[in-house]
Amino acid sequence: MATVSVPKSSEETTTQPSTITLRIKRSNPSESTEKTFSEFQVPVQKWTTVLEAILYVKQNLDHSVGVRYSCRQASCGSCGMKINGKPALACYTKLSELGTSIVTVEPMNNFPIIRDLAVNFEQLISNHKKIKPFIVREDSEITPGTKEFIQKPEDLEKFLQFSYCIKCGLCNSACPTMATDTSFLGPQALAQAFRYTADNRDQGKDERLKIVDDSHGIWRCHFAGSCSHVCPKGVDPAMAIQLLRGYLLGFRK
Amino acid sequence: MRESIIMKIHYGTALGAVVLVAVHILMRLSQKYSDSLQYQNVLANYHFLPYALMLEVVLILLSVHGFNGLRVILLELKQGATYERAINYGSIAAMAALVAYGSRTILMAGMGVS
Amino acid sequence: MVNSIDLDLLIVGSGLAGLRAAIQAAKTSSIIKIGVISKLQVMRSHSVSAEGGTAAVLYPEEGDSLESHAYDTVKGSDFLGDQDVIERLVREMPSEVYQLEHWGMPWSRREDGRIGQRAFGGYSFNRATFAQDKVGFYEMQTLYDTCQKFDNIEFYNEWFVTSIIHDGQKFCGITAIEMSSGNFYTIKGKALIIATGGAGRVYSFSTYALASTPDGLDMAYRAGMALKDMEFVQFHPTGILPSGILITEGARGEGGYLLNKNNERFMKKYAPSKLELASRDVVSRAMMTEINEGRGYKHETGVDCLKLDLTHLGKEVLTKKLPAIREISLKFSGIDPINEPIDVRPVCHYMMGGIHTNIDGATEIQGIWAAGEAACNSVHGANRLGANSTAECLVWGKITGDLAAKYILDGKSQPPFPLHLVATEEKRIYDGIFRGSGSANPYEVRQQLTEIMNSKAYVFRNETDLVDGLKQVRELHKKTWRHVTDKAKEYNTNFTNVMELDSMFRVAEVILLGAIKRKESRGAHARTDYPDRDDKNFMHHTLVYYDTKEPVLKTHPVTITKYQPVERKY
Amino acid sequence: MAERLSNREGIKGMANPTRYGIERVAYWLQRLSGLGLLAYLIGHIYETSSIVNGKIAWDKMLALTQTTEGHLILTIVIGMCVFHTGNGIRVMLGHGGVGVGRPGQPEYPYKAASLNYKQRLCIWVSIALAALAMMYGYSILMGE
Ligand SMILES: Cc1cc2nc3c(=O)[nH]c(=O)nc-3n(C[C@H](O)[C@H](O)[C@H](O)COP(=O)(O)OP(=O)(O)OC[C@H]3O[C@@H](n4cnc5c(N)ncnc54)[C@H](O)[C@@H]3O)c2cc1C
Ligand code: HEM
Ligand code: SF4
Ligand code: F3S
Ligand code: FES
Repeated sequence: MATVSVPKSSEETTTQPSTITLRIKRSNPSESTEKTFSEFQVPVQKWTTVLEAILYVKQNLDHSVGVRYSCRQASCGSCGMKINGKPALACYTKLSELGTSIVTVEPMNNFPIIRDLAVNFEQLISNHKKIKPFIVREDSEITPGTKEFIQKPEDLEKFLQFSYCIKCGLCNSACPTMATDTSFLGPQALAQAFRYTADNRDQGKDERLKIVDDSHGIWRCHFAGSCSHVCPKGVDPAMAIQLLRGYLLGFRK
Repeated sequence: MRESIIMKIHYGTALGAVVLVAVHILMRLSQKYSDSLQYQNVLANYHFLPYALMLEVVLILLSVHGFNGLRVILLELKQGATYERAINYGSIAAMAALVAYGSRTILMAGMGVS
Repeated sequence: MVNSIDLDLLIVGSGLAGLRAAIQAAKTSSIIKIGVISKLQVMRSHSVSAEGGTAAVLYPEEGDSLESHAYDTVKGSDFLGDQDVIERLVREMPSEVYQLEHWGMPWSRREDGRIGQRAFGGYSFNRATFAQDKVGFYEMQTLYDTCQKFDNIEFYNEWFVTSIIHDGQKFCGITAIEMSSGNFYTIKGKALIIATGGAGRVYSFSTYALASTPDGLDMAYRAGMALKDMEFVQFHPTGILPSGILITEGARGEGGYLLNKNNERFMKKYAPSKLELASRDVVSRAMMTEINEGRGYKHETGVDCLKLDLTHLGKEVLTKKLPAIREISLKFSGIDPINEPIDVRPVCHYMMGGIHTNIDGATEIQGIWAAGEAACNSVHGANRLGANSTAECLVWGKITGDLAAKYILDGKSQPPFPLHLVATEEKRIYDGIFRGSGSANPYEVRQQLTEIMNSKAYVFRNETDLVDGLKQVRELHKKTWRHVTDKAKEYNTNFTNVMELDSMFRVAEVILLGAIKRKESRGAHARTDYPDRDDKNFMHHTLVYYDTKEPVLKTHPVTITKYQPVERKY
Repeated sequence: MAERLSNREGIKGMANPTRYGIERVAYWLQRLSGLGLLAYLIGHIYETSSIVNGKIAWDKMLALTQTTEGHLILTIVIGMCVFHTGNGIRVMLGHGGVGVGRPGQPEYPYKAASLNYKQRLCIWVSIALAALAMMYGYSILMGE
């Protein structure tokens, strides 16, 4: 008979877990608007991520922690938050690489808080929509017998990296313009404007340039680079934005 | 005005300023620094038409660049239709005022008193 | 007073299937109001994790054919797949790949600029169309972004749907909680597409996103629709330790080896011709046999595993074609696959079963369709081939989106809305769960439940384990875990987590019941006490209907067109 | 309430350059120096306007500014001017898409190509030039 061993939950494993103190910033709009910190002791191992630590708290110590997560492998973009003061993905930050015995997690800046660590994404979502994030051309719907638009690997390279974006919003949280400008399109949307513009299948350049050339559009980026500094996916929005601006300044065709 | 045009002006004025401000500063170093500030010498500068014209251009470039820079900062600080309109017109007014005031100096110093 | 919203087409779930359906419906008609309702933010659905590829026949001139794709799929399904459905899948797929391409999908390209394809398990031609190793992610992005074109698609981000309402024949609406505010809503509509995805989180070791719980399946089940073939759960050979995150089959497609403790490519014993690229059930069973016979490694965590060796592929292939694998492995296990083999073990990965539908994706209730992994139109039979699932999501997303939109345009009369059902549902979730009381920690109960599933209904199964598992699940179900300690309205995930657990119990039971009943080994369902396929007694689908007392099991015939069942060998 | 929980970092976010590397510091210095230079420009125009009121007025104004504090301020202005110019040229080229790297498939662990050594070098060079200019200027101002 086949016996099947089950991966054990973290407490029963062979390596000796150490503990850290996890400080979670709490806020619950229906109870009070005050923001306070709750502190918890969490066992950790070398691969324990911040998300796992938060979920340990949610499951065992305080069920009411509000946090957004899903894929736990840095593909869905749910779990952006400020970890020890810097925007990062919780599922993509190991406690061991932080190297502090007290870890503080707070909701991302520049997004309204829904509750605790979960923030409201409406603005990011609508800004993304504004820049026409799709291929603009008349024959984008196929008919019987249609084959692909030819795209050489080198054409692909021109935009591929920008399509790594998981819409996690970390860049918007780090950007200094975003910190004060409530109408700024933000690095996430601007980078996507470039992603589609640089695609050789797209013909929407002029439309998109018109949209970003606004008093709260691309010109409100001052190449502070913080967006690229925190992006967990190597998108490099700062580069995308400068290249997009290159079209407007006549450096690129 | 489209934002891109404004910002092109911003960069253009900056580039123009680089050259002319350099000239302006080098003038201070063409003689002993303190001498360059002697009343007579300064006045002589104003009387020298090309230099006076250059000063006028520098004045315009820097006012436009500087106040547009301020406008940008203020625009990013706070939003709202009325506020933004006030900032836009306010900075144009400030530019004009500074240029007017500076031109008065150049004009009067260049023409009259000796 | 219950808040109410009126729409035409409701799409619950925003994975590949849901979004593809939304676009198709919006293309079919620009006047119908379409709502895409998801318990996650729309773009964060589990589909973003799909890695390896999407199967389609793109190069007939190079020797591929629809026939061959169909036969590979039929054989992969261990002859349980409905062959008319499979033929439809392979016929529709090529144009789906081109359509995605036209919408901006960054497919990896050949040197000449045409779309690239790679080898995948169980196929006799390299037809897994790929975009690096983030296929699902890019497909989601392309569909999500293309949705932005249409003004009649509205996204309901983070709305937790709790039930489906119909009058016995026709669809009427759903009930849902807007998570950010905690308000309870009725959403009325003329047609519904269920696209709530798979439910692999009923297993503790799983490649699925943490949100992949069976709420959608359970919703349909409670509303009287049958769940079909739920005993067939796919275990992917290569889940990385300790997290269970998937290492795509593409890694073996690019030439990776599986090694046991003696450094031996053991697959040559089990599938001499296809080796590591035999279908997933075959490889997973081979791996478990190696482990059970003592030729596995022990991982640091005490778990048995084997090694996946990619070192011989070289840096170039790993960084260019499998960058995400390298990233996952480095980040989550601390191993660089360029230098070291990875620790892997079979992991819960896919549910062949789902809501019973016909070839058009229509369920037993008028006005309700199901698409994607939540649906079971029997395209995968007893075992899905890699790269066929994203394909299925696209094809049936399109079909159901189109049919549902046309159904709405036809303007069939709507039955009066059965308001009393809303009241019943409100009572069930608020009195039964939100205001429930008890002493057991629901999260611990969830952990126990998933561990039972992992130990009793894993790769190899037998009567004793399954019956015992069912007993344990039912005992666990009786504990008092139906209570929510968080009493706030806003973003109460404690509440939704307990609702998810509630649905997990019912669906886990269905999986176990089906597995007990099926006394044969077929595809992913391998019984050590009945090691052979039994076409005489079990060449049929399992249907399970909800009943307040005991679930009702029925059977459903398999459609065979051209391919007669033969023994399956790789 | 909505306002309270909006969680915008506000001016602090603009002003807190330490977390995000030298590029963010450069951004902040560019802003400060721009504002500083504008303030100086206004002051400078006011200062020079005294020339129209004759030598006495001019000398009075000169006496007012040619103090130690005045020289210190002027030194800072020199620094700001040099940094703002140097960094300004970098930023302008960057805005045009020059020297910000080329798109390409990023490799894990990701390093943003736009935050490259050329950019960093330019920033440091601007800072260094500003420092040199300040020293030179100070020596001239004080050397009198
Ligand atoms: C790690 C991994 C890799 C894979 N790789 C491949 C591959 O390479 N090729 C391939 O073909 N297939 C692959 N698959 C399988 C494939 O990804 C999935 O089958 C497919 O993505 C399912 O898509 P879906 O649209 O059906 O549902 P999902 O993407 O799972 O979406 C489910 C949706 O339902 C919503 N939902 C669920 N419950 C509720 C509720 N109660 N209320 C409201 N909304 C709800 C969720 O929010 C979500 O939007 C992979 C699967 C995994 C796990
Ligand atoms: C002489 C060479 C100068 C150059 C090359 C230059 C260049 C620049 C550049 C490139 C910017 C950045 C714009 C942006 O990020 O969007 C800028 C901003 C600014 N400049 Fe200048 N500038 C110069 C001189 C001056 C002077 C003399 C003043 C003062 C009057 C000034 C005031 C400002 C202000 C206030 C800003 C706004 C700061 C900001 O947006 O961050 N500049 N300058
Ligand atoms: S650009 Fe990077 S940081 Fe910004 S949303 Fe996309 S992935 Fe996140
Ligand atoms: S941080 Fe902001 S200022 Fe520009 S380079 Fe990035 S968007
Ligand atoms: S949980 Fe998906 S990105 Fe972290």
